[in-house]
Amino acid sequence: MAEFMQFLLSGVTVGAVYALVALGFTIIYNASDVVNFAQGEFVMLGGMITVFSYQAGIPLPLAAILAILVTAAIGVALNKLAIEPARGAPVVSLIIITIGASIFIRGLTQIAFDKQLHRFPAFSGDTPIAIGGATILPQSLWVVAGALMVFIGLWLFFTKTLTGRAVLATANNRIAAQLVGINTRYIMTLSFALSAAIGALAGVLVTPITLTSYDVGISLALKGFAAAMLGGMGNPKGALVGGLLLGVLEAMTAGYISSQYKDAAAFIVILAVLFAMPQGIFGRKVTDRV
Amino acid sequence: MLTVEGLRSRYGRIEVLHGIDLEVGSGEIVTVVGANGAGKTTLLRCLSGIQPVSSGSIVFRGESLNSVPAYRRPARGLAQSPEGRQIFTNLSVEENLRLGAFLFSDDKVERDMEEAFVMFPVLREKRNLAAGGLSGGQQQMLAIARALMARPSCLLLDEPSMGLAPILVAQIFEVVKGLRALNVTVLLVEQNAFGALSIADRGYVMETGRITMSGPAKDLIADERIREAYLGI
Amino acid sequence: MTMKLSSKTTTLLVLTLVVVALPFLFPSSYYFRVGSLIFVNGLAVTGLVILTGYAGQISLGHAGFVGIGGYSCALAPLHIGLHPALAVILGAVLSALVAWLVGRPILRLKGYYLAVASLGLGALVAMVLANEAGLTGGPDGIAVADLGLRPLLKSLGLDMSNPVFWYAFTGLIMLIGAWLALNLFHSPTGRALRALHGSEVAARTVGVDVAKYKLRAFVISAVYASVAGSLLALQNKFITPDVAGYMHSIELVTMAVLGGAGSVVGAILGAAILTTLPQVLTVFQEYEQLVLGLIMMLVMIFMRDGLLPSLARLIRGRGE
Amino acid sequence: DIRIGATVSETGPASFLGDPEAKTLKLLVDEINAAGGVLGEKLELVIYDDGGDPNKARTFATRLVEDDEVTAVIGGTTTGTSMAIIPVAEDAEIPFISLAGAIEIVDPVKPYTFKTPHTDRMACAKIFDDMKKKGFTKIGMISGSDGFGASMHKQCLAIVGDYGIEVVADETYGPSDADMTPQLTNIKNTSGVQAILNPGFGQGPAIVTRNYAQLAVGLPLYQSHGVASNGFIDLAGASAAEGIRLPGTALLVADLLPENDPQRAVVAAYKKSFETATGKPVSTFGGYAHDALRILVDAINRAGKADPAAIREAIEQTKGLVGTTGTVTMTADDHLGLDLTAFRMLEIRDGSWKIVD
Amino acid sequence: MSLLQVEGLGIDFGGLRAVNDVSFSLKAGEIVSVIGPNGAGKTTLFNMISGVYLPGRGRILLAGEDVTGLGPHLLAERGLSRTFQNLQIFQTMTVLENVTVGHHLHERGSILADLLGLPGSRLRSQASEAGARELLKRVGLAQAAERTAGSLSYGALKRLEIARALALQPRVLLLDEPAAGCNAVETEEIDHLIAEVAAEGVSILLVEHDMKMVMRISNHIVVLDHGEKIAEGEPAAVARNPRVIEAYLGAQAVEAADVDG
Ligand SMILES: Nc1ncnc2c1ncn2[C@@H]1O[C@H](COP(=O)(O)OP(=O)(O)OP(=O)(O)O)[C@@H](O)[C@H]1O
Ligand SMILES: Nc1ncnc2c1ncn2[C@@H]1O[C@H](COP(=O)(O)OP(=O)(O)OP(=O)(O)O)[C@@H](O)[C@H]1O
Ligand SMILES: [Mg+2]
Ligand SMILES: [Mg+2]
Repeated sequence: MAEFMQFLLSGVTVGAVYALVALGFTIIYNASDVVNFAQGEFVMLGGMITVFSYQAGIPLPLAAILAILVTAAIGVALNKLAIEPARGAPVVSLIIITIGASIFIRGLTQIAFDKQLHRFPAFSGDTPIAIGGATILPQSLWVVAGALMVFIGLWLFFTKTLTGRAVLATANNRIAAQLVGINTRYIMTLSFALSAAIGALAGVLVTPITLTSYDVGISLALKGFAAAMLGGMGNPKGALVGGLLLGVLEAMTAGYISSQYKDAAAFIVILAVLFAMPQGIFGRKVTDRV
Repeated sequence: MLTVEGLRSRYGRIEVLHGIDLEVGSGEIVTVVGANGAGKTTLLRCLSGIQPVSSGSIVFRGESLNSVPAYRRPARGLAQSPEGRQIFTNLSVEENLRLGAFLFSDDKVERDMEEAFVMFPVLREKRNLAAGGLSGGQQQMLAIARALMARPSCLLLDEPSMGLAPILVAQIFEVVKGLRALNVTVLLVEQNAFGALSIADRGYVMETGRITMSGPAKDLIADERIREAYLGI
Repeated sequence: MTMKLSSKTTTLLVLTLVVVALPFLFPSSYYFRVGSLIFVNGLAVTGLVILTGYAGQISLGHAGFVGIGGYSCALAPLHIGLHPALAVILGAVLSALVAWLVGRPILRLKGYYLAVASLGLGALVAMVLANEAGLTGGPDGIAVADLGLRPLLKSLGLDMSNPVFWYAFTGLIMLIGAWLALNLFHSPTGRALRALHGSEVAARTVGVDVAKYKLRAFVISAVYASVAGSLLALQNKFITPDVAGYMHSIELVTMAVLGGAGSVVGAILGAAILTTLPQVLTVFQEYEQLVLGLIMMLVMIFMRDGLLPSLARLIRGRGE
Repeated sequence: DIRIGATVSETGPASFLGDPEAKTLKLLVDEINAAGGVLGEKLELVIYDDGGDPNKARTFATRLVEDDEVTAVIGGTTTGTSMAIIPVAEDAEIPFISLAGAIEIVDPVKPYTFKTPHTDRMACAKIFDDMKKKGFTKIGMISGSDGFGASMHKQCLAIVGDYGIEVVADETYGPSDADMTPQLTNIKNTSGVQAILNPGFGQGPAIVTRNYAQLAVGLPLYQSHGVASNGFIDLAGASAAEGIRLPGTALLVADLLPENDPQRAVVAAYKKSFETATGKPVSTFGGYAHDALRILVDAINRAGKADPAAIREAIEQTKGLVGTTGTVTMTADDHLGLDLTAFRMLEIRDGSWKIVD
Repeated sequence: MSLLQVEGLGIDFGGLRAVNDVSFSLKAGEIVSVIGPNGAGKTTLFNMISGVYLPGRGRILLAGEDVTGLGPHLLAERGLSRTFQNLQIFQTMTVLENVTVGHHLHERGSILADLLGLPGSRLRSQASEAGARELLKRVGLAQAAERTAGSLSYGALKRLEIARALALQPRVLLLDEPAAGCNAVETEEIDHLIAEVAAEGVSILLVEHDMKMVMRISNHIVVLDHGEKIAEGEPAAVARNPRVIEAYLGAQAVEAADVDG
């Protein structure tokens, strides 16, 4: 039982990390149908900028806020300098731009900072909290709380605000969006800023657990992407559930079956779920009448 | 109200509008008729700003629209019900209508929506369904209703009667006629030339990117050439 | 009137000419090595053109088939004593089989869902290759037997250095691959693939068995990737599970899109650029990644449909 | 000029290793040139970043040999890249000194291939020696699934029986995993486990160490030489890392070496120049590159000419060369030239390293 | 014997009975029109008959064979072809290729022949292309053959779809609002085309809101409302049916039709 509890807590910890990354994908995806492959880099930047500001003597909370703001600005720059000039390009081309951007940001980070691993102290210390015979680090609770908060925020944004609906409209039909008076460029800029900020927040929250370095973005983005697709791309609920599910799945496989094939098990489950639900768990089925 | 002079537009390297001159007075209903591929849709797209203009000018209420981006034009009073309907298929019918009134956040939005539902009762039935699931004609109604939600002073309609049942076609033309009373200017592109000319004040005939004829709607309906080429009479 | 060559023949002639003429510009045999890498990647990406460019199905797991092809050449001679040349065929058959088995369910998915499923498929292959160390040598890789074709040619009086031989050999295979893909484009099958790309419903209503044709494209592209993997392994005489990893898959897709998805020559151009770029960018030293990312972005911003279609448009525009 | 080539993984998953290697090579070449070069000629270093990709490594090796026409090649940060370079070097008959751990690189011996790091097997031996001394007979292993972890895992399993030790729990984790508590829970719950060994590099071992503290496993924890750098203690946290043992090189404990230790002067000098030049702490991996270049320069000096065949001959006769990893003495059938004495068993106490053997 | 027979066909979307208990039949060379208000279920009916949707209830018989639940490509093989209300064009292919694809069933050979570019494959392509050019001429798009389909105007695309559907050489042709986006003169051209095709023995099932056209060319009319069949019969009789007038035609339209009739 304690064993199961430990696997579960481990899964939730890791799953919350995936969920945070997956949530970051939703806004840009919802605004443009583009899966931003540089999302992992936003997470990395959040961690790295905090690390280096903190090392430079800035108090940790301030360093974190700085990191989020700078990353959001980088997100805006990415949109203004690379996505917007390519307006009208096919979605695949935009995806390649984001891949190029991720390589670029990685290259920049390794020069601006370094290639070492880093971390900064956990927000509430490292004393494990015991739950049902198992333990969890306080920082994991921060990550879980962060994921929940971002989820609620996004959910409200997309269902309750007109701007949120304008974001959806922009991806659904950009021309029609302009025809009703939506400034689609502004929507894109906003989306990149928010996505980048969410990514950076993820980076700030997870770095004490996962550590950070200039190249952690790739694997985080990959897992986040898989989680988002498992849950249903574009739906905040999907991102949250997909992330947690993936995390728990990996932990249970590692615990009960084989740690060597835990990633394999995760992918097999993703495949199985998609075969049964081709739109992911919460993805909406697009109705296209003929 | 709306003055177009020497308007040229191209897709890639192929020019499809070769200098269009056109005028729509305040509160007027003006219709453009023409064969498939004449460039009617392209003209409307230029007016609403989603199609680049290569030369010529568009003046709306005394101001040039040439450098006004598409998304600013609704705020100036220009709304379009586009060809192919272009509704937000993933959003609900109600969300589509609300987005039509994207620029407004007052109580009138609710009243406008109510009016739209009165005009097209099906939309009320389907208000919470994804617009992509609507039938073709229902989508067309939604596109028109959405354009009206923007409280336009000038409405651009691209084949509004397409795909609508006869009973509704008649209704649409009534609605357009009714707009005159509200002092809304209408530029109407229609394949149902007879219907369109019957309610319009003036009309233009377009052939392969040029205006070849224009005049009061009554005269055009009576014109032998037009009867033969467009009305099939 | 002058005889008008079909665009397919012209394309093939130009490609062949480039492959044959380039060596005259090579100052050292290192360039042959780079050339053969371009050809190997070009071959794999040509397969992707059939799947993605023609049929519109995204795969982020194609490196998995590269891995299957490569490891067949490493393992079959080692464990069952198969001749490496036959191992290439075994790999191709194996890849085709895997593609055929998993293709149907996977290809029911669309867009990003297909992308993630194929990514999972590729990842599974890479994981097996890395984890089953006893069989595959594990993450550090395994040596690959010699193809033995060069000694054979030598005994026939044709003595080529290693890089030159591989340049010629991979070049030939890539040309054959390009020829097949170009044939396909204007054939009934090619049209059916492009049709289902445009509209699945419409394709079905004109009688295209969409599931079957998608599967065909998937299997064919898997064979392309597999052969490319075999050639890579045989040439390097060494292989690691990295060739099956998703980074490699993404690289292949990037090549296809960069050059202009949908066009064989574009894909080969894309392969040429992404293969040479790291070699050229070494002058930037630690700024290499930075510049690589920048170039990728710039190409896609200014040539949104990919290099080749954009260049073609530019040239045609001049012509007028 | 004497041109030497290098291809290392400055970026990619092994950049943790390759980065200090590249920095070291550049630094040392500058130092040597400042001091007058070799045989009166300047050393010219041509260095490429293969990103850890064996395919690229092979291409760069070809380029070094065919295009840049170097007289020797250093590099291959990982076993995979090294194995890809070997055929090129052997074909072209250019001496090649690898910086990777696997024993396959020099066993069987290939005429032109050498390497500087201890083999993984030696690291295992050193650890099992220590475990045996402490009387452990049943251990659990948790290994990284990357090349480094997998290779060491394999080597350790191959020799563990010789020490009367049994691996009763065997777990792995991926290179970018964020939580290893399930694996550690399983090891902890395996009956009879007396100690845990964690071969790996990068963030994995740091996370394992933190999870190990979180779960209060309470068994002795052994790490590998893959984490032998000061950064590790910071990443894992001094309190979590307390009591960890691992086989390290002299470099890590330069200040603690006895006055009469033959390596003391060498490691102190390297540490000083690396740390002043880069502002980063030295790592074992940079030390591998240091030794490779020293061996090469020593061989060129002895050969008296920059001729590949002559250099190869000379490298094979390296005798008593003091490097950061140990004292190197090569022979025709030993292209590594190190023995177990080069490793020192270190323990983390109060946030710093102590020599315990 | 009827070529196409629909028996008690129905389907639900969520709680909505989009089509319910619809039966009718279609003889060779006959033109049957399905009319009804927007949302009556006409397109949905087409989707079921052509295999795009799986019917929830009822049977479809094609030349006596029960084809309920068969996929569109299998129905195509049995001689059923259609156009779409919401255009389904192969946007990036040329106009000619769009129609050539319509010949797919007649040009199937081994994929190996296609890969190797064997003469057989080329000959099949050439035959299809020749056929396609003929059809383009018939719908008045011969000039646009080499253009990218995506660059055509709406009305032209509608005609392109008809040409593509004809390329199958169908026995039964389903046309969903073929004249939408065409003016009166263009509509008449389509009229003639349909009549011509029917005269060749092809059965045509037509959905169209242009009453002039429907009245002119239909042999038989089926009227749907809210998914149910509310009337059926000769054009003239249907046009006078009060239920039809109330639900669909409206008083004015009847007058107009009478005037022209
Ligand atoms: N996206 C496009 N690319 C290239 N050419 C186009 C494009 N859209 C339209 N055209 C061409 O521009 C011309 C005008 O088309 P437009 O759609 O404006 O005609 P229209 O008068 O609206 O016709 P319809 O009555 O059929 O809707 C046509 O020749 C058409 O082929
Ligand atoms: N996929 C779907 N999901 C939800 N509702 C649907 C779907 N398809 C059709 N419907 C509903 O079924 C009803 C019938 O639609 P259908 O498209 O068949 O009408 P139609 O008779 O073709 O109308 P129109 O003349 O406007 O084209 C409509 O109310 C529509 O909203
Ligand atoms: Mg139009
Ligand atoms: Mg319909």
